Amino acid sequence: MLRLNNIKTFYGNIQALDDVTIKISEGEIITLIGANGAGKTTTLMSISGLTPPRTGEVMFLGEPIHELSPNRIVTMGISQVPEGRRIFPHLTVLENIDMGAYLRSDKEGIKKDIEYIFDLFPILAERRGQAGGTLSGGEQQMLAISRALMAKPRLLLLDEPSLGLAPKVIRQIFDIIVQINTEHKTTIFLVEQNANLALKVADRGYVMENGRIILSDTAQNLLSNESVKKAYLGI
Amino acid sequence: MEHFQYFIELFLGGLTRGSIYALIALGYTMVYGIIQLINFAHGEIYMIGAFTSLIVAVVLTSLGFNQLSIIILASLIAVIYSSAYGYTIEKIAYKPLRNAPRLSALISAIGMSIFLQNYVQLAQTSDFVPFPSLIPDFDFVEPFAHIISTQEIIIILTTAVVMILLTILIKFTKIGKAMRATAQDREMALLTGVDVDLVISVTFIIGSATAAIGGFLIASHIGMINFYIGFIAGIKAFTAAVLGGIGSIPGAVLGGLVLGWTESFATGYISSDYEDVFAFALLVLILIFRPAGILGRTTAQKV
Amino acid sequence: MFMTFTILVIKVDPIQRSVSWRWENMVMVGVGSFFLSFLWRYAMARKLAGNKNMAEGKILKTTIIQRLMEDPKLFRPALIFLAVFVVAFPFIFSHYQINIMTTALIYVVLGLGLNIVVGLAGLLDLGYVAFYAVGAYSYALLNYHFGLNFWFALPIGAGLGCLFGILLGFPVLRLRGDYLAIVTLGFGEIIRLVMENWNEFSFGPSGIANIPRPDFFGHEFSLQNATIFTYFIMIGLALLTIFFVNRLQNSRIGRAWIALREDEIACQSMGIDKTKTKLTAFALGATWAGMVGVMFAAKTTFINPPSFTFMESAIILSIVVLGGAGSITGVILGALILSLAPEYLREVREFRMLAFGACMVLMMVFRPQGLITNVRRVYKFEKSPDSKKEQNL
Amino acid sequence: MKDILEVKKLTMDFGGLRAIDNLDLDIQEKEIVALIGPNGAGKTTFFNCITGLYQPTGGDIVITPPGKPAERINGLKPNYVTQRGLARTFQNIRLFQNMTVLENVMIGRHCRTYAGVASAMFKTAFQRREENKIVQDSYEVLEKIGLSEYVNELAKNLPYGAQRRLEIARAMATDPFLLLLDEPAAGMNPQETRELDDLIIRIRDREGISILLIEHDMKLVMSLSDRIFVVDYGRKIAQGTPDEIKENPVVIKAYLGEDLDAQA
Repeated sequence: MLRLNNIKTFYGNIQALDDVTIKISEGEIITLIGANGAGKTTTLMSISGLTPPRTGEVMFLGEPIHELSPNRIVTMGISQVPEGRRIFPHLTVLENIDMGAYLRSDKEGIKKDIEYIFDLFPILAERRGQAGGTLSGGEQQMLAISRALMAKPRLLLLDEPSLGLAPKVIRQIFDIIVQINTEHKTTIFLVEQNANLALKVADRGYVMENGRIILSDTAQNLLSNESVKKAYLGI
Repeated sequence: MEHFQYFIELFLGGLTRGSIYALIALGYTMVYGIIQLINFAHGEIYMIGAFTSLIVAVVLTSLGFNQLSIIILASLIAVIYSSAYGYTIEKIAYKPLRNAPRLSALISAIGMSIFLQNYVQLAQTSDFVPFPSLIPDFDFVEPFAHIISTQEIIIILTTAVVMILLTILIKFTKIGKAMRATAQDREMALLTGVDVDLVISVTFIIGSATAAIGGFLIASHIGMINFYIGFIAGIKAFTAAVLGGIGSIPGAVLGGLVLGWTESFATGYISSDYEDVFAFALLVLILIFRPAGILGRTTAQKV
Repeated sequence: MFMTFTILVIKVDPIQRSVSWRWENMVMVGVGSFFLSFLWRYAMARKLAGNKNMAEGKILKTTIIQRLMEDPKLFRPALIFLAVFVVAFPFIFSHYQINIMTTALIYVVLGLGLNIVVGLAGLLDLGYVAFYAVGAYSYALLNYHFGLNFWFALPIGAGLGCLFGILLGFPVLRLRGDYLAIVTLGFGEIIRLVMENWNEFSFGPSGIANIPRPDFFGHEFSLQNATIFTYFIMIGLALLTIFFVNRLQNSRIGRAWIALREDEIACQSMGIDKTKTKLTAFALGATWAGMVGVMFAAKTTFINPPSFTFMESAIILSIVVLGGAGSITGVILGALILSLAPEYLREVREFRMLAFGACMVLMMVFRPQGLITNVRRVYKFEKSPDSKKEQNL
Repeated sequence: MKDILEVKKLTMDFGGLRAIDNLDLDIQEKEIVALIGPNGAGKTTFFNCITGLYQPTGGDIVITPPGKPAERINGLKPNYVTQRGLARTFQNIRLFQNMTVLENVMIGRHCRTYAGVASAMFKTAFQRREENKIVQDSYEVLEKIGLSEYVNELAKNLPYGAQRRLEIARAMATDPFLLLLDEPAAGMNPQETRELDDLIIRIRDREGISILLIEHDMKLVMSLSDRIFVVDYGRKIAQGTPDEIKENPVVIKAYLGEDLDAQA
């Protein structure tokens, strides 16, 4: 469904990604783990077009998308929940959710999906009139996921959804992620620092270090891999 | 009683003047809100609006059109032209600098402003040009004519209408929501599928259109225009925008009115020589003591 | 781009006047914009390509001037030639030419002064001309009321400029970026408007005439010689400025300015007093403006408020920007180009300001770092290898 | 051992939001102390309060530099705090990008030197001596931190790990008695992190500088620190030695969480 073929991405002069190749099939949950600054977020940005790769190609459903603008890529069916949530702080919760459906024009469908979101996260229904910036970290994360879901994506990119959240909330978020995957067959590409957690929900995983993919295997195998254990799972 | 009437005159004068500032300030505020750039060339857009409406009006008069159609056509064409200019300016001078330091964009804006001033000066004239008085006096205003003229009423009403329309646009329409989202987080807006370039262009177009309306109204009110009117008006409108809290639509209107009254009362009661000094002094004081403006919100500095 | 193209053509309309229809302008603009849009696209493409090259580590070609500066073999003779030229200039060229050159030198000093504030400390000052006006008016008024001569007025003008710099500096310390720019602009306009309206003090719009030229220990020159003398004083002032600014830039204070420009928060956290550093930048910049202001009054013998409009500030700013903010050579070059070019290209003089504005935009879009890039600031720190040796021993 | 930094009941409000809530913390001479907690727990805000970038709403910050009397430094401007001997680095690197490596460190010397405008313009003997000394001192700092190979490079052209170390070098140049490091290992690879570990220990042992660091890399924190403070929602939830913290159920629940569960 999505293929990154040997992409190299730069920030100005600094090379952030080197020869990254990743394959994602329909319906999978794939995770990308690695240390802070390894290039995980850059990988997502290369897919969503915010920092397009300088060389290599990104293929989505058989079409190259690495030269499209970010908003076109959203049209193709890729939504992102960025690192740090990036809620529009002065829009209300409902408006934030609405923004997710920016590209859709089926009023009925949107209405139904909002209902669905409010079922999924009842707390958001309670706070629909509140400004997004006043929510707690966990609520913001739920809102960010809802916003991305409103676009009816075929591929959902999640960047560090557990970042800075209480363990209890993290578990809740991860349950929802799995639920989204099973209920809607939405493919999920999950970037996480919390490798343990990510590998438990994922089908397959990639390990990144210094802008390169150093390992890729099924989540099960990665969990029991000695070097992964040492570098990313232990204290 | 005489005192009171003088006060009322100054009050209404300030209201009219403030409405004009508000109209121009709206454009400033919208552009600043969305790309955090002081669009120095905005005053020039207003000046071009005034000139375009003058040219159209004169041409149409010589062709023998009636007054109403002249007013409509002149303002309409002024709006279209100014919008086109606003759009082009953004594409040439600001878009390539979107990721550059803000200083670069500001200097580019000043350059654009200088360019447009001299462009009009060369293409037209550096002298003041008389502007035909287009707006007729309504009969029902007659009893109050010594306090307020028809033109003034129209100016005030237009500002109110424009403000309400803009508020509706921004609060309730899809493009309005996209504008607010872009202003708050441009990258995230892109990631929700907003065509940010388009939204910014639309903002410039709307801002320029309001400036053109302002240009048309003030030109017919004062009756004289030249290539330099944009600069002073631009600075004052910017003052108004900052005064009300830059980025806020009602703030721009409020700021415009406050500035208008300040000038009106200060020149009326203190001295008419220092009209512009009052405006600048107010600007300096506001920026130093309350940079977020009257309706603005203070944001904590991130470290 | 095609959208722009159509609009550029439609743009022509405001050119028509009701009485005279000037279709020929429309045709010219149409043709011109057609070619310009191609040029624009080409330049944009080149810019993008350039970015890519830089990123891939290709070294940019150094400009001729940079090579000249770096190679002492070329640099020394060039300097000697320049010195001879400068000294001989007034004896070769006409009265008129000397005046132009003096004006150009005034802009050199103004540019260098503003460079301290904008280029080094990174504080965008759009009201710089106010200090220039302060200097000019202080000489004119002191002379009018007390008959003070040029040589006494020079330091007083500089001092008053400095004082105003501090006066402006204090309230605006908290402001940054574009707000600072607007406040300084407002300040500059206030000074001019006060000069224009306060008739009892500054003689209003009519200005002050008959300001004496500089004398030489009481000896007054004929008009011809006075011009030459003024020219040499200005050369002296310019050299003095270059000398001092160069030293300041490479000093502890200069580094603090640059650090302030680079990152205000980190700068404070490294123990630099933000208030003091900003104030010194403002005060020093203003000092030079005040001094040259005196010079300006003495040279033209007549001053009035329209000499000190915002446009003047914008020109000085574009000198700094065009030359390459922070680079002394760049600023000198920028000043010479911007003040001399319009004088020598008389035919296109009416387009001068038009070209000015366009240049500012184009510079920002295509070469924001200015004519002379100030990349390598390795200056005298080559000492370090010695200390390394000592360490290792 | 005596406290060189003592923070009592520190509170910081932003609008209605309480970012730091009655936080107590103390550091003793030659101690390495870590401050850990989830993102958004208020760790960086705490740094900003101590170093004068923020004005705390309440509480006391008292420093006792070696050989000097105790002093309350609440609300002092950042430059004065640095002058008193507290130096810091930043979470998102804040180097002077367009200055050379050496110049960056020279800026650090600023608050320990004196030459003013006049002496710079006239290049007095004093000024020249001082300039030489600044260059010399700065170079020495670079050698200690292991950055001497980059002396004349522009800061922005340095590799990521070297930029982080340059921030430390710059802070060291201010002659601090307490160094505050905000996520010094963020973005470093395992090799660089190990080198950082050594470097921090060396700074403590050889220079006698105490260190307070915020860090997410638990391996680094556990191996380096003498004591650890854990904060969550602006409140201190635990303090103790690394071993105590590892076992502390409150910390496991709020911060370390599932990682440890899974391991066990």
